[in-house]
Amino acid sequence: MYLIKIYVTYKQSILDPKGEAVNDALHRLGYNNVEQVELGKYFEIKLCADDRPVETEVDEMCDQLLANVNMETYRYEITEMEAL
Amino acid sequence: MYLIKIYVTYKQSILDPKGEAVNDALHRLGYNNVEQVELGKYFEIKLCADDRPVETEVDEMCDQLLANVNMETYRYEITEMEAL
Amino acid sequence: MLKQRTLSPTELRDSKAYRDWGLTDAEYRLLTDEVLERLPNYTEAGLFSGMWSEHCSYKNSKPVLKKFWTQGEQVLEGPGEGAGIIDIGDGQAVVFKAESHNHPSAVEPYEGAATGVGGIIRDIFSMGARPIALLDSLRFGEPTDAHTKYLISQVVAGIGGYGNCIGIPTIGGDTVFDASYQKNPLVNAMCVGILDQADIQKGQATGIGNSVIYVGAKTGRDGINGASFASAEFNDAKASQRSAVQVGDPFMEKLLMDACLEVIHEHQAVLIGIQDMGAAGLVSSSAEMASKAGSGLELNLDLVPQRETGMIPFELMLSESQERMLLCVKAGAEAEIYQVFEKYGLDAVTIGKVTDGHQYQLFHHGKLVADVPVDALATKAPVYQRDKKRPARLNHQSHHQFMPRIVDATGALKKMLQQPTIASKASLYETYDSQVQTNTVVKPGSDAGVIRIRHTDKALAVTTDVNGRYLYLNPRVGGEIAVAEAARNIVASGGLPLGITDCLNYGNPEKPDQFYDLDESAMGIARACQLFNTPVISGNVSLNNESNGEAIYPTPMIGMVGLIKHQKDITTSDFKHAGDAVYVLGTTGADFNGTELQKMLTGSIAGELFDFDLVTENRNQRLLLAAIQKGLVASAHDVSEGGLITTIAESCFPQNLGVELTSDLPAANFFAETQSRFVISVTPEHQAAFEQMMEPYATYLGKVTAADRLLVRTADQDFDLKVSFAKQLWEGALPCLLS
Amino acid sequence: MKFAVIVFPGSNCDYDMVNALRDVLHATADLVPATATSLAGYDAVILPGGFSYGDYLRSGAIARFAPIMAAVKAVAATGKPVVGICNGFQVLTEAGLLPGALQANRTAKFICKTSPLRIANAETQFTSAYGTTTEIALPIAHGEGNYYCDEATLAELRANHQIVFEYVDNPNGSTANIAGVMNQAGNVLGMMPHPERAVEAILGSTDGLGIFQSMLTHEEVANA
Ligand SMILES: Nc1ncnc2c1ncn2[C@@H]1O[C@H](COP(=O)(O)OP(=O)(O)O)[C@@H](O)[C@H]1O
Ligand SMILES: [Mg+2]
Repeated sequence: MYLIKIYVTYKQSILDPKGEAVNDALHRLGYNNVEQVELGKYFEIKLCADDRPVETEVDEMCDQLLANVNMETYRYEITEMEAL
Repeated sequence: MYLIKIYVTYKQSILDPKGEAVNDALHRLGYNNVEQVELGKYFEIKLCADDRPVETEVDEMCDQLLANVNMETYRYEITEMEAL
Repeated sequence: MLKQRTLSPTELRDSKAYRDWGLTDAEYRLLTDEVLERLPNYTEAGLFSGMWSEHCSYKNSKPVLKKFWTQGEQVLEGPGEGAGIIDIGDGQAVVFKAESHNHPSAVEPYEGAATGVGGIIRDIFSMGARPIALLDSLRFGEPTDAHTKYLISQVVAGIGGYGNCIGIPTIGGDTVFDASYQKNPLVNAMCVGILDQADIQKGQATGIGNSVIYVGAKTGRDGINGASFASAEFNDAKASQRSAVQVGDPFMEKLLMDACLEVIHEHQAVLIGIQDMGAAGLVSSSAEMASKAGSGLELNLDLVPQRETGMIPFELMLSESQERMLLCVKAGAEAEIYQVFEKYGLDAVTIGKVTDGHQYQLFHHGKLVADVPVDALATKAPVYQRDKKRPARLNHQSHHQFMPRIVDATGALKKMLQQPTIASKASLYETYDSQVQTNTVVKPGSDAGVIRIRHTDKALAVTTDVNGRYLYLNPRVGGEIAVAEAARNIVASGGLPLGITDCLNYGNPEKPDQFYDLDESAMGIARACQLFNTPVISGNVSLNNESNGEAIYPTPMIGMVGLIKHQKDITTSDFKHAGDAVYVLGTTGADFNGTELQKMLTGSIAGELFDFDLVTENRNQRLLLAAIQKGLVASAHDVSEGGLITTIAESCFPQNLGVELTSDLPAANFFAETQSRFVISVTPEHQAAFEQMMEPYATYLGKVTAADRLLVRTADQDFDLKVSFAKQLWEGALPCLLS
Repeated sequence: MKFAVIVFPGSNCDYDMVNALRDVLHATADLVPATATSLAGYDAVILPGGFSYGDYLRSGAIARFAPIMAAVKAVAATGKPVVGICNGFQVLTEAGLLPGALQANRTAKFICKTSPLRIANAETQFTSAYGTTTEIALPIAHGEGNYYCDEATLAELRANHQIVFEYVDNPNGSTANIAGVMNQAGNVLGMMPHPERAVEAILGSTDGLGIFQSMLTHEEVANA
């Protein structure tokens, strides 16, 4: 079993209204030292190994579904979990 | 300047409907070896140091705004960025 | 930040880099040899590439659009402005328009659909109207493969995401599934607004020295040159071009809408013009405003609010960042306007002014970076009269009609109710807030959506319709039917059709047989509009809906608005009480080519389209409307895809009522899609008056019952099944397919 | 009774609420911007539906810090009625004026339809006018209406009869079918369904009237 942590964020130039909203809210709360906020998605996926390399599968999942490569980028970390 | 990466996820006992939806979608795409998906939020915040310890500030931001401690937990990493 | 490299005028000419922006060599030559009589610099060529795109200039479709019927005493503003306007009496008017976002939705379905909705809303409030309703017209491939399912869920989520957040109810639309749209989904959105005629705005910039004010979101590098992107044909090899993705911010748009309406209502004296920034962003909005007024314009790009650093003029002018508007305001009154926007927390910045003469001049970092005649941009785009050739598919050997053999009528009905195009769309439209603003009288699920007009006895009925299959078999008649069907939905709801908007979704007009479809169907639409007295007051063209050379069915979406004079006339499609009499108005023929039944039984559609008579259609519609206005009608439902039996079943479902009907038609004909028909129910006390009025055009079929049974005795077999079971199949089909 | 309807940036049911109160219930109602800091002179406060600040982080999370919220808390503390509808409910939970939290619907989708509800507590200042009616139907329209609270909180809610409305067919996955709850004192109510959308027959239902009528009656009695 693998634990995969995937981080999906917007590419440069893409508007991030969510990040902006949080940024503004933090400023209103007095955190004026906040320069920028980006708000992305964080996936934790548990996956059983099968006959294909895990990286290949994760890349595929991200490209197909978890990220829209036209506007998002992703990175991930794979850790092997002890059998349960 | 600091880069703070914050991960907000649901507490253990709480159902994650969006994660479930992604889990189902992955199964429909044929990734039947996916066991579980959790979908959280991922913040990247750029922050200038001020007179208070960065950790204190980040904890505060999370408790006040970025996470709802009734149902979410968070963790974060702080890295110091080179001056620009 | 990387410094953008721009090309010198001669480099641009020699490298032909303008081709990447959608300008052809001939268009570039037109620019250098006739319009400018010199080489354009990088920025200038960019401006022209945006303004001369199909999206902005209608260069391929202008000759076609000229054929439309746009007259009518009710028309206050026809095509040309942001949206059309129709008089509804009492000093009020209705404003509406539709917009396609097909290409963006294919690339990024959630944001593509969302920004489509956002864009059409701006068109409406820029006219001074308060948006009161949204509709969405969707075409997808068969919902069987994973990608199509993903598109459906994301497009629907995007439409809901925007409309729900901004607080405009989505009260109607239509959803069709056909392999023809597999690679080219259609996402058309329509917005309806209402205004006091005194508040009508124009997108113009007049008065030398007056200020041009930019309001709303900051400009970023999103969707640069989206207009020419939207006008380009898709093909897998061009994947790298697919970067024109914008993210919508409905929260920002809500603030922008409220602020603009406040300016329009409370600062009329100083507001000269207002226009949304849509396709080709800043250049399109500003050049059009100046051109309409015959003015010159000067903009200082350093003042444009920018989200990113290092943007060059080309990017600033062609960015399609969303949620932005341009205002022209009397010199000296800027502060008054700023104050309004400040209250909403929005940027409002004077970026230029109206100038003497007719030049369009841009300054950046103190340098003049573009200097071209305003009209060259806004009105001198080439216009192409494309070649037209009758497509081979229309050359039929015979008038052969598909003749279905139905051996198990009930079984066929069960199957029909589960066809994705026929099945209930509730699982889609229930994700749309259809009630916010608390004016929705008829929610999605009946024929047209109905919105009451507060503090009056009036209401508006709205619908979108088109059956691309009919157009595929006969573009001209199919075009007539599209308008007729829309009108039928309005009339069945108790409304008098007022006018239409459209989205003309077609393939590549440079191919003569594709152009034939466009041109012929426009003629059909024009004829029907004239007959129904429903002028075209706005619309939108989406060409090149092809992938790898294969075009979609010709699909001119018709969005129609009707006026319900008295709220008591509002009529819905569901049977109301057991004991009511059921009639069909109009005659039923053996018309099967292009029907849902043909597709269900043979897997495709073929043959020559059945006959259609606009005069009969019009007569039946007038008859029904008169009966409704006399208070004789309990329910009315137009007969469309799936035929009479589908229509009857749909009328049973909402109140869980049954029917017991008898007909001398064969069972198969209950699936025929003969046009000009309605299923009507009438309470016993009104039967005599109704029959007298309808004689000889309506046929009595039987009664509504309280039993859980749909029973129709035909000449050869019975349709006989439980209403509850039929309803389950109809409601469950789409959720099942999409899960 | 004078109502204050709070307008957060992004509220979109604010006018619907005011229209219902003024046109149908003939009550006095003002729109009060979230930037205001006082609610002096008002007898009741309503936080309407919508998407405050876009709801881009979590519903209600940002609105909770709006300037007006201190005044809302003060009003709640004096025992005057405070009602949060839909997004207003989300704001009240985020602000700690009501227990629990609202998460994404179980279907992970927005749901707009009419939902049958049980009146779980008919003896509140928000439900007394329903008399012997035990079931009503109100429109719902939300993406994050799935009420969550932990076991201990639920036990407390039950013990104190704080559950006011329950879904009959739980469309969103709420804990214990909860559609509306009030605070222990019984003067702060939060509910996901929209009563202001059900006050005119032409719009399909008048089942929402009872909530406002209850409030008006309660005040009359209190003032008598
Ligand atoms: N995408 C959609 N958005 C909103 N409402 C829709 C959508 N698709 C279908 N509907 C609604 O479902 C009902 C049935 O649609 P349709 O079968 O197209 O009706 P008709 O054949 O009478 O035009 C209508 O009320 C329509 O508005
Ligand atoms: Mg219909």
